[in-house]
Amino acid sequence: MPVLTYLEAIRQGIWEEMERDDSVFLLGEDIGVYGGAFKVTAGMLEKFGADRVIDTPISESAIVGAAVGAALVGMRPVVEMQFMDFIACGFDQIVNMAAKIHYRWGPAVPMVIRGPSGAGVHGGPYHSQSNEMWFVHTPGLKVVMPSTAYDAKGLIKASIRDDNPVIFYEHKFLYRRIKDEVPETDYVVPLGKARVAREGTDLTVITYGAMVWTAIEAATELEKEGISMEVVDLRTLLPYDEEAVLASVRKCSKVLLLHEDTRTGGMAGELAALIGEKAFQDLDGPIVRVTAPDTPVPFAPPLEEYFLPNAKKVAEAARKLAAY
Amino acid sequence: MPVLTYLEAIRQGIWEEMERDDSVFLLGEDIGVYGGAFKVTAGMLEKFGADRVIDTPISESAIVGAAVGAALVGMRPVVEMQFMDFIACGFDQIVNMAAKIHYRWGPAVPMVIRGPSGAGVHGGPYHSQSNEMWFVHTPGLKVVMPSTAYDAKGLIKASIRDDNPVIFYEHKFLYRRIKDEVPETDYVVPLGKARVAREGTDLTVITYGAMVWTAIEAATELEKEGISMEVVDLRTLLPYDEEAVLASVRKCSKVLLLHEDTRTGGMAGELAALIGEKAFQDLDGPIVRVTAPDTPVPFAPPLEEYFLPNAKKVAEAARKLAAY
Amino acid sequence: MRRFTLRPLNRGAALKGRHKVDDAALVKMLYALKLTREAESRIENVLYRQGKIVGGVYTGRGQEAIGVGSAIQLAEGDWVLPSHRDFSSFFLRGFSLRQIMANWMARANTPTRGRDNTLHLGDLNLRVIPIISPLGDTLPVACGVAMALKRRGQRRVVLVHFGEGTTSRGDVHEAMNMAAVMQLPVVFICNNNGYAYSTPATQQFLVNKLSVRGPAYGMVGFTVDGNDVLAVYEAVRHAISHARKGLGPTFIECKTFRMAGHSAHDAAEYVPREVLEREAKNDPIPRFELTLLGSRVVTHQDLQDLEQKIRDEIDDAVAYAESSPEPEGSTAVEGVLCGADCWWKKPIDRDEQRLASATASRELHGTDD
Amino acid sequence: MRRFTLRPLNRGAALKGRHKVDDAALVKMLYALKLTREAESRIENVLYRQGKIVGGVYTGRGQEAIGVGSAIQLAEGDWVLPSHRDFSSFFLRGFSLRQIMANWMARANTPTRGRDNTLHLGDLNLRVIPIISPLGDTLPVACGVAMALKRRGQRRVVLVHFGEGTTSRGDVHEAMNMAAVMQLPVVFICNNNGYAYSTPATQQFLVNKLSVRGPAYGMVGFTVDGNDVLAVYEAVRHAISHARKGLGPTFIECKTFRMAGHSAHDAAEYVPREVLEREAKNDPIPRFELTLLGSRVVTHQDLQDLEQKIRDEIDDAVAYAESSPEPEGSTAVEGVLCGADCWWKKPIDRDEQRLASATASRELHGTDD
Ligand SMILES: Cc1ncc(C[n+]2csc(CCOP(=O)(O)OP(=O)(O)O)c2C)c(N)n1
Ligand SMILES: Cc1ncc(C[n+]2csc(CCOP(=O)(O)OP(=O)(O)O)c2C)c(N)n1
Ligand SMILES: [Mg+2]
Ligand SMILES: [Mg+2]
Repeated sequence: MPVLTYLEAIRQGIWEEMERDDSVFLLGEDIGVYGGAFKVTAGMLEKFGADRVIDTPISESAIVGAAVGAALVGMRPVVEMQFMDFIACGFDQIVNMAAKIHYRWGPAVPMVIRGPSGAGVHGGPYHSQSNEMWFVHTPGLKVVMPSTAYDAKGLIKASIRDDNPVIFYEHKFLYRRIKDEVPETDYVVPLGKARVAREGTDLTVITYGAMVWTAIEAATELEKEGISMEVVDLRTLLPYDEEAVLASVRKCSKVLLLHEDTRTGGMAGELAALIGEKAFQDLDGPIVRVTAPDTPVPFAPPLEEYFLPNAKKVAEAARKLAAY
Repeated sequence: MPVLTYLEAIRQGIWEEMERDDSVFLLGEDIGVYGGAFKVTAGMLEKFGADRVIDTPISESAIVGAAVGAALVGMRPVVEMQFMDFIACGFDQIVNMAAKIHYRWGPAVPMVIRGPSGAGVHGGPYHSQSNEMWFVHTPGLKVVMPSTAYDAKGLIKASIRDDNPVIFYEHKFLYRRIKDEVPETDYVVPLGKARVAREGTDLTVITYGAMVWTAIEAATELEKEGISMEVVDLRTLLPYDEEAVLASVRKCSKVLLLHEDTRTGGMAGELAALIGEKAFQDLDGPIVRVTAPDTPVPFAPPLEEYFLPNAKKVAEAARKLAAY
Repeated sequence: MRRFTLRPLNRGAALKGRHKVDDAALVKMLYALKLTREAESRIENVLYRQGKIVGGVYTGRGQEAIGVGSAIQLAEGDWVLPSHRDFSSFFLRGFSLRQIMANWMARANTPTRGRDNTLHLGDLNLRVIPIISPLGDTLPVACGVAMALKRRGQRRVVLVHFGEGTTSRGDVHEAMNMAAVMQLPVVFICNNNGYAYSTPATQQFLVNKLSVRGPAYGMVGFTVDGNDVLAVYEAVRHAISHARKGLGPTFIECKTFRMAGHSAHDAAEYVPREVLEREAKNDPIPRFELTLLGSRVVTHQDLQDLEQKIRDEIDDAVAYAESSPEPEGSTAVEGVLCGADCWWKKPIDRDEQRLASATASRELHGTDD
Repeated sequence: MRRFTLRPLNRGAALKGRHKVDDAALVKMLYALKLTREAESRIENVLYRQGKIVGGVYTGRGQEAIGVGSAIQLAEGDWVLPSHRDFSSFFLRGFSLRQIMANWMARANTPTRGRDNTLHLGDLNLRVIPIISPLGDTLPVACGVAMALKRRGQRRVVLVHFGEGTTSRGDVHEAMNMAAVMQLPVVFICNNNGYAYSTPATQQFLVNKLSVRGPAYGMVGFTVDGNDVLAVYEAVRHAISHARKGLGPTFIECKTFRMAGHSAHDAAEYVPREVLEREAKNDPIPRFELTLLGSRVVTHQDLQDLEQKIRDEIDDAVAYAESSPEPEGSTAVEGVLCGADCWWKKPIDRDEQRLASATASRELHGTDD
């Protein structure tokens, strides 16, 4: 099987869907001639033409709104945000227009908004944000974040085929760092299904995105100390896989919630509530969060390093919890 | 002491701050001649002049951005959103500009964005939203929601005096329904401090905004059945009063988390994580959420009623939890 | 039937052509105008006061000619995104009065199933995409619809309506610029009714004619008398034909007046009395009646008959709405996501609507296009 | 010293006046131009390649005349909100080269304390409010600053810079409209450098001259040669004096060219070679040098001395930055909220900056204003 980077896997997934379904088209800034700031859409203009790979003005709100309009009349637009940080500029169209149409009057709104998010590359406060929770808290959307190349392809394809607006977070730190065997065949990874990224028994860490790798690194470290940590990769944040989360918590009885996003109001809270309500009896220890602190993402490497969760911090928290 | 409605208390608070501090001024749509869609700013144009009560074009993003600019040069702008639903149109300026300036390069950004939120008046999906969590998840902001007239005045005054951008949610259902004795003297209710709205011992419900009244109604009902339910009113959602939450949970050992906002990614999650981590040993039962379901706010009365938490739903959940 | 010749309404401007509208279309316009006025009056002045309307009431009193003069020209495959006061667009696109009325009463058998209010009514079959409250949000959506139509090589157009106050929103700018640079078949129809809630247009922008905004994006801009249904018709006709030829968007400012408060609870005391009195004389409906009477397209008897017919239709719609069921509370949680159980795919009562739609489009094909 | 007479640069347009700029100011402009070019070259071509710069690098190569021709005219109480390529504005407002350089290297002793990157440098004492990455966001902020200045009755102005691509953002529209309708003392300075990242201006908007956007809001709009520092000076001078008189905002489009990739990692292969070659001949710095040499304001020896001085200053700044400490990781969590422990209130190394500021403003007072 060919080995692809996370980025190439996304490209291949979009490419295949463009080939498969003529109603799929791309909208975004610098995605055509330039192939996108990170080159995710490289080659697509040449292959699919300017009709289907549309370079837009710098108008995030109109881009999202236009995607909604096109989706309403039967297209499947895929929007690129040059950085997910700028999704804030198209926010209203996402939460008020796209998310609510189906509920309000029925039509499907099949569209994807995708782009790079996350820190670790010294991008500073505006090229590093994790802002998935705004959308996890918006009924009517789906929110997806792959951690592997295999999933990246399977999830982008599933997202494009989905009949709802999907916010698809690509972690820029993984773009070229993560490689995987990725089948050339047509497969999807279903939305709403988590996966166990690593089996364990003593405690489980529920996470997603780049932090899956951090968790695995910590688990590998902990294994040497005789602590067996399971790693659950949510893959889809909305709707998230309650069953998989609860199953892992029931199995391990101790749970660590990990994300790169800031703490207050983060995904860990949502999971804590689920677990506190539905797996309370199964818990043998406190529900522990490992997250970024409540600050903007700082720029300078020492600051960013302090800000980001890493394997050391995860292992420390896990050791304490395991010993509880 | 004069009895004021929640709305009048807010008006009085703003009025007093305008009198006290010349740098306070108002920006918003229809707030001058008309006195605001809900008449919160009625009389202010006449009293303080068009220099300080500025009717703007329908430009939420520019309104917020302008408030930031004015705040940077020493003013204390108070922005009205005609409905908090439309804050989505000024979202980027709030989360990317206002919230991050102090962290990034130091200045104080003393400004308030206030307006009516919440459901219960058949306003439909766009005049009923509770969208506080977007901001609770944005480091650099403060988020406030009073439930009583007394607090409304004290909190709006504290918000205006605060050196940070404060998002101030007024619950429109309470505007004219809630009355209180409100001192004419100058007082503030400090941000970041919760209050026990009703003492209890068997379980506690942590909530805020209009749901405080729902909780009290349920508690009154439960009292007849011999169940003693404490009600904690958060008042400030960011930064929220961890100590007060934990104290009440420790005291009652059972906790119910209640909000009008939708469930996934709501405030209850954040509180569940705090409690699950820091009060795990004190818990004698699962952490239970009573919230609106994950849907837009529906319009028709039977739908809206089904959507909203009410005393009956709270009491039911509380009974189950008390019996656990 | 005699033909009625449109006056060239914007002398010297780009509106040079003359165009004939047949009597049937003229009568249909009058019908739509009067029906809109009467239905909205019933809603605001009767049903609302009786407590039968759920939520707030916004009407288009005084500006009905804009929706009528534009929607009447649409072919079946064209799209419209009405403003929050564009009752007539819904009607002319084929929504039944019954459904519209039922939605004002928050009933279950409407396109929103009681989930959304006022004129937030959409139907893909009728090619109407409803407004949402955040003003200006429909303009980018109109661009997206137009992109799709253009890509398919369909010579279809998209009309989008909005108020002068809405022009201050960033989305309006982004959409107009995008439509221009991509040469999309969109007609931007701005109703300048003098006020945005209590805010006069003079506090909204500094320009006298909003139509200057057109050239700022490289598109044609017109300012027309929005209280003259034929002036609107003529401007929109040019814009539609321009768009169908692939020549891109047009911006049309229709000067009009909001002959009511912002909503039913607003007495509009901020509007100077002289302005109200002056504008009362400029009511588009009597103006058009006089035109049609004067040119003998209709008689006084015709008008009386029409009024009776309209009253009957409204009575019927009100009765239908009042006897319609409210939605079941528990349906509130259905259909948030579109999936296997997608509520949209379940049949709802659309028969009437389809019928009306078919009729409307048949009639429309009578007009030159 | 001789006086240098500005050519009337935009014949027939609103720029009618002639204005004298004294030699000292002319030399200062040349100094700022050359320093900007040289410092940015060092950053992009040397330090970045050496891995000493943290994060991406955006420079203003080719468009330095816009920042210089405008910032040079500001009085101490005026404000500027530079674009992401406006190095010269920072320098002319009194930021020390050392601080700017230290920020490119993510050091602790900068106004951002290493928290933000590139030219996201702000200082209230120097009256510079930095850009944030979401393009266009500073324009509404500029309006708010202007509102406050206006309310205080101060005859101060606010300059805000942005690229032609940025004009597509809704915030730009909302701000320009607001500034016009409220008659705020803002000068909107758009640098049209032909590209927004890889997107040519022709795909950004359909108009030839962005200055038509001015009248669309009821404000004056100019298009000037942005590679002619004196043309920029003249247009901005008019706009500033207009604003100081309380006559409201002006929109100035400065036509220029981005003589580099979007950022250091972009080879800009999408720019046609002929365009690059043509534009290379239009470099604003040699043009201005020739002007000053021709009118004998400077000699070749002066230029050499100036270049040496600039190299020395940059060497000093680089050495300073390299020897500056990185921030302590744990400070990342400080000062999210402004409270008792507000980090802003703690002293940071501003002395140098103040000094520079005082010097700059003293020099500025030498120029006619
Ligand atoms: C983004 C946004 N801000 C504010 C409002 C509240 N609001 C509803 S209608 C209205 C006035 C609209 O004026 P205009 O666009 O002229 O339309 P008109 O009501 O006059 O038809 C306002 C401010 C809103 N719906 N959306
Ligand atoms: C809202 C937003 N969208 C996209 C970007 C990514 N981006 C950074 S610079 C740039 C091009 C800006 O073009 P222009 O305004 O012409 O300024 P220039 O870079 O040419 O000076 C883009 C698209 C951004 N920073 N903000
Ligand atoms: Mg209006
Ligand atoms: Mg540019």
